[in-house]
Amino acid sequence: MSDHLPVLVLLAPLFGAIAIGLFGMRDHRVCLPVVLSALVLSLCCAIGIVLKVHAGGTLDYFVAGWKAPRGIGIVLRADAINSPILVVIAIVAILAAVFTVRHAGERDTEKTPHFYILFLLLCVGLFGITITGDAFNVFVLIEVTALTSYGLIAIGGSKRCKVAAFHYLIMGTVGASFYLIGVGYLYLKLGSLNMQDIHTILASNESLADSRAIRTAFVFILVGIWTKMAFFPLHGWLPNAYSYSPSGSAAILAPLVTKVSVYVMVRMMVSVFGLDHLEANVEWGHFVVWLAIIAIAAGSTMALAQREIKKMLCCLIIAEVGYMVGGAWLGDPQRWGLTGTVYHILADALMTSCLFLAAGAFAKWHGAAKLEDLSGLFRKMPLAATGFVVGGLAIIGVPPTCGFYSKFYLIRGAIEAGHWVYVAALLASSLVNAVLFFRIFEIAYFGKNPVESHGHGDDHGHDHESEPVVRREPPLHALIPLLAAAALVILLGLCNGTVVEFIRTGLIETATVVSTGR
Amino acid sequence: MENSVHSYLPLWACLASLAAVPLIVLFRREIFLRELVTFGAGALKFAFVLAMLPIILEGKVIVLTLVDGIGGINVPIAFRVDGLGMLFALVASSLWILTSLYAVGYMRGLHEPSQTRFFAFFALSLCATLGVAFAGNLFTLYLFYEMLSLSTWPLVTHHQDKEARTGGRTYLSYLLGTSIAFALPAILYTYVRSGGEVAFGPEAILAESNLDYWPALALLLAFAFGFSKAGLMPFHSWLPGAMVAPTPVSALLHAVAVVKVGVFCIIRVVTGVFGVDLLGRLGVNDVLAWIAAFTVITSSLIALTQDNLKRRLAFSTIGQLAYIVLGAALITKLSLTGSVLHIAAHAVAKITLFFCAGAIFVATGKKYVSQLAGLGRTMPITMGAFFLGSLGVIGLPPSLGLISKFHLVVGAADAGEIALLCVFLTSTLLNAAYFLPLVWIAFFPKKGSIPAELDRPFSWAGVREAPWACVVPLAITALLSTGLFFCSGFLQELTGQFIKGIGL
Amino acid sequence: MIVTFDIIILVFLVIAAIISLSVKDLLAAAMVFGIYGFLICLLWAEMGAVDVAFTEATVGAGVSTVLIIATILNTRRRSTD
Amino acid sequence: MKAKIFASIAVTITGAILLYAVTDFPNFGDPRSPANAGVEGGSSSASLYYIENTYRDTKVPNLVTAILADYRGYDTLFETVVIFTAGMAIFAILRVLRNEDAPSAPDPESTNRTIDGDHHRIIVGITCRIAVPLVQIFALYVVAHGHHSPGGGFQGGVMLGASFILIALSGSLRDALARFSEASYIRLASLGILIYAGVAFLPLVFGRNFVDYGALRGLLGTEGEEMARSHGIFGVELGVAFTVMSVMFAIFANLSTRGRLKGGL
Amino acid sequence: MEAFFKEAVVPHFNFWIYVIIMMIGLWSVIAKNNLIKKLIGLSIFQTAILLLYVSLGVKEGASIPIIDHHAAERSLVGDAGAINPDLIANPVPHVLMLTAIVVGVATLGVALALCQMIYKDFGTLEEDEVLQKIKALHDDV
Repeated sequence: MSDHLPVLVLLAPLFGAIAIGLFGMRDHRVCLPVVLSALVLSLCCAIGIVLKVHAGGTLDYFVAGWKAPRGIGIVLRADAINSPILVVIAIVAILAAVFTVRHAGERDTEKTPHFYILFLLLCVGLFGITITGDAFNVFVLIEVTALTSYGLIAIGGSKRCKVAAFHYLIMGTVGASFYLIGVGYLYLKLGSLNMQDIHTILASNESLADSRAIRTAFVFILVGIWTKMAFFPLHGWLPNAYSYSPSGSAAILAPLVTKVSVYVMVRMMVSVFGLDHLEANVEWGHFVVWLAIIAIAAGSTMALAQREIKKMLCCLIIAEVGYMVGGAWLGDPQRWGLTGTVYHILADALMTSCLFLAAGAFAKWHGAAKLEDLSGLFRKMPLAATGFVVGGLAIIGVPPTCGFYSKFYLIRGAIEAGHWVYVAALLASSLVNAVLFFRIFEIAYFGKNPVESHGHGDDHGHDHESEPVVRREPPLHALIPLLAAAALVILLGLCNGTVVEFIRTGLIETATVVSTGR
Repeated sequence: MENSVHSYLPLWACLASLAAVPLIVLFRREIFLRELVTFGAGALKFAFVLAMLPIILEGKVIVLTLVDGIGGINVPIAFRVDGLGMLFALVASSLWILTSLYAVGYMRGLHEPSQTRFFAFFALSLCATLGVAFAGNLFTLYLFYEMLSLSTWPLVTHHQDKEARTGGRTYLSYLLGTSIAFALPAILYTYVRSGGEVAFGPEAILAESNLDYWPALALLLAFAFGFSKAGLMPFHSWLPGAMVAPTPVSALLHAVAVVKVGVFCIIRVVTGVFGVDLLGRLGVNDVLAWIAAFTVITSSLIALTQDNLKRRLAFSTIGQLAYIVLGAALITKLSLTGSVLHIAAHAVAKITLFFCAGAIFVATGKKYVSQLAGLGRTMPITMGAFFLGSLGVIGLPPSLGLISKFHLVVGAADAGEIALLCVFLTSTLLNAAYFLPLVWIAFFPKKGSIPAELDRPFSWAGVREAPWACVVPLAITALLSTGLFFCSGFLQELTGQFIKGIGL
Repeated sequence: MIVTFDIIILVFLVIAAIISLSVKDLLAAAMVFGIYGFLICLLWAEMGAVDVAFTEATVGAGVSTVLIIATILNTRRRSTD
Repeated sequence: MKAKIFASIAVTITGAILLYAVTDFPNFGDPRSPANAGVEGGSSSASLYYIENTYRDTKVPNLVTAILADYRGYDTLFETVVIFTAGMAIFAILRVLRNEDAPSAPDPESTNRTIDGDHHRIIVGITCRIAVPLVQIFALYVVAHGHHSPGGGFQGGVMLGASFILIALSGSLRDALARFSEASYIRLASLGILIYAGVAFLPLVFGRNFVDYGALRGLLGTEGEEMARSHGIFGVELGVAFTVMSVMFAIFANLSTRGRLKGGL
Repeated sequence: MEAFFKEAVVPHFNFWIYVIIMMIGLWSVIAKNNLIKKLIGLSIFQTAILLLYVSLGVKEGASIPIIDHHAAERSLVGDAGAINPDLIANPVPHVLMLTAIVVGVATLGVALALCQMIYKDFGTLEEDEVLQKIKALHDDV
């Protein structure tokens, strides 16, 4: 069975969803075990893929067995770039699933099975996007992801989430359609949908690669994916969609959907259009990096203006997307920027997961939607607050969390590419993040209105203890994923060397594909 | 080429206090056990550090790579213990035990809240301090540096009132802000410039790179201001702000751990990143030296005007730190020796002074210099220790401060910087000016300047000292400061090993 | 494929699209949208894409229109634009 | 107004880029264009391969069906999943499970709550009652005959769904739901995907790749792998038809009653 | 002008129309105020993409992509001339567009469901009014 890991990784949640559809409607207790077992199975498969890729390089899986000629069937392709992302998707999904126990749909518990079906199908879509090697297949799976997202966002009870979902739907559909147009242009000029095939043709035919239609295709694919990942001028849907959705949905949507879109962009750059080709057109890269700088600045500025926790986190996502897009386009010869981007996909998924789990827990068990509501958090739920602190430190980029290392690789790439403004933007955004999070920590630690400073006399501190401090952590099913995410954030940081080494084998391998393609 | 030994001792020394954190939290209800854990961890830590001492004294270097780097891409978390790190670790870990004792007395004496958190973060910050001391490369250094900033924040803001919030805000925004804005880019630039090499070794990281004057200057200043724990002006104002912390915190962290980490980092940067040769060739160290000199004089002048005792001590600290930086910036053998020794000398002297300030506050609730008149009669041990401590800071015999200052002054002369020599001497006078009168009126108050009931001849019956747990540590540190004057041999040897290691 | 036929349908297609988007009565817009669906279905058939034409006839012209009408009847028929 | 200006700018830019590319296109209807015949340097064109070899590989004359369910069967699986997802998402969004919220105030403009305004539906009702079985039979034919003529699971499934919609439109939704209840359409939709995924998964049991129906030769007792593929395609189409039928009806039922499944248009 | 028309427009007539239809759709998605109108625009936008794909698979004078049994059987015995690829339309775009149509109707269904919910909550389907009412919600909180 181990040959079939690339397809099993997404079949597990698919069959899980079917099982819930068949048996879960009547007895809701079936849902959670099914979800967890399906996702754990996926996790095992994903780890298996990583191990196989580590041992034997890129893994091709020919669906329906159509191997030759290339491009008649659909091929799944696991390499060193996407296999770690599969693992992270599975992990984040498991954490979010555990978190949603007992408050899946929040409004109607009767909709629990539907929530979990959408949840699992979302995972199917994400796994599928990550592992596929076919440009059109990406579109279909993007739509699976998108439709499930709309459902997961709008399943909540609030009035605003419906409008947010509607806007997301419009933007998302237009984005996906743009992607489809791009793929259509590629097909029109090259007659192929297989990514590797397209890459070979483009690499061997310079004039074709520079033709107007192919350039337009690239532009449309990029704009489409940028819409999906909420890259700055196209970010409009994101803040509302993720902040008004139920916590359980946000815990899986916010960390994964944008990151997987970033991955699609990286995939398009690396194994469709080819890095050599992009590096030959430096001015494109510079232009996109400038856009990314604007995105970082805008995301950070917007985050400063927010008074709600989730909205602030959403604005941070926008800034983080800016990091990743910029890093991918730096075009430094050693590809450190790209390495940093891929590593940041992993890191940011975990960090965002940690933060959104925490925000969800605070909203549910502390009643905190706004920053001011967090006062007294450290006393009430110290462990949950610790998890949040770790997530925050990671976003700021404090070692040894993974956020530090991803920034480090990105900055290294920028320095080698000589893009000093990008470096400055990254550091400035780190500082803004520091301000943002320490503002929260301060509120959580001191309370909303700290007592007037009293002389350091003998009666010191008694007024604190006079008000009884009730320590009430969130229940275990919320606390464990949160702390696990926090631990993973640190673990990924500590293991950054191994992970990055692994990713780089992928990037170098694709480079060799180019040379054999010629 | 370098005589290195592989050993896990530095790791254990770091982990000793880290492991204490969960135990402290676990025993939050059993106060006695909790404090026992603190002492136990302190003793263990000290033992580990002591165990390394003979190895270092033999002229060897302990290295340990924790998270291994593959293919030289990533940056491992690595330890490397040399003379400098050893000396700093020795100072920090030994003084932690004393501070713990003092803290128990102080916190109990004032019925401070949240003592568990206090001790837990105290232990954590010590772990970070030793991590900095033993850091084997720039990234490990930065990691523990940030960890120290963050873990001391709850200590500084311990009282959780408005004043603490303001102080904490200043504290963190200066430390974190400068480290992200200056130190991190500097590290990254170094990393890129050196071709991915950031490990400290016998050879300086940038020794081979042909930096020009201006980039080198920018890099040096970025490091110097980025490690703003060293308190170089204009990034010094976090230090007085952080004095809102309980006194044990001020004592250990702001006389020993935090600020010394700052200067330690700068010495590391000067010797380990740039290397004496490169700096000497480019001459950028002069700029750093003059910034330090400016800080020395200015902070001493400000200290003269401060009435709050802890603030006066804080500004004195800023000045003394600048001594160390100045010594390092002169890059002569003698001045560096003085610089390193001054870490130890100032640590024991200043911690004594802080302990005294705290003890006075615990016993009498007084915190202003103007209130101290006649206190020598009721608190003779404390004020005696204060006197010894101030001798150490000023650099008068018998104290370790004399030895270190002597080296610094001679080093300045050696470097031919007569102007800087004058700075040292002027500042010594200023030091004397802000400490000695204080001691004088404490013991010999002017007639009528103090309440009548205090104005009587000294007798042991009138003594109202702070709790013994406060007094014993300060007596010990005062004696240490004096005693080390007589047996400073092993410190000088450690320093010598370090100087030899960097090839001077 | 017959070019004349092709061109005629395409022109009608554009007209249908414009009408469907400019009518203020949503029900009428939905009906014109249905017509648009049938026109495009014709176009597919004319271009040789029989399967697409079949699907478009059932889905695009049939079900989509019905769904839009169902929604309009459940909400409001008038629109400001 | 701002939206209109913005829209005009966006549309102009997009259109300009698209038209800029259009001039670079191969001529319309060119049989030798890259899409139709591949490019030099690439591997041989998939399109030509399909035209020349599909019948040999699968014994299915309708190329679209064969490609849809076999060569690109993986895509189609997710296409079915999209449909299923839409059904679930609409349920999650719209379905009212408690009778908590009072119906919103009747809108003066939409007083004509039913299409024909009144209850005299005899003619319509009877016509539809005659039409529905015919539609359903034709739909089954479309599903089954997809190998040889236009059609297949999607088209047939939509028609089957439409037949139930027709019942709901002509009579009332209650009649339609009596024949096809909520519990059963959700289950049938899941079952459809299960059939698809199951048929596609079976080859794994025989050690072959996903969707490789050729492996089912032994199981189906066919002569060669080609016929096994042909049968596999049929199985898959059946699954698609189930899902599409159920979901189409589900969407209509929910949309027409604002998720209450009571009343109807 | 005429040369341009002959070279750029006539051979690509379908593609020109596709761009026009798509722009009509896109414009109304952005500019229309009514949500249902937006959705109709979105559907038109999507059909324009179908038009692109199907157009690029068209072959002048070719037949539908269903193989005549006899020709197919002949091709199995190696009669090379039995199937002339130039005479059979390219099936790949058709396959892709079947998927796209289905995706389109699925999206439309979900969007209409959202519209109904928005109407239930806000009593209107005009975007500006909805946004105003949302702002009012903000003020309440």
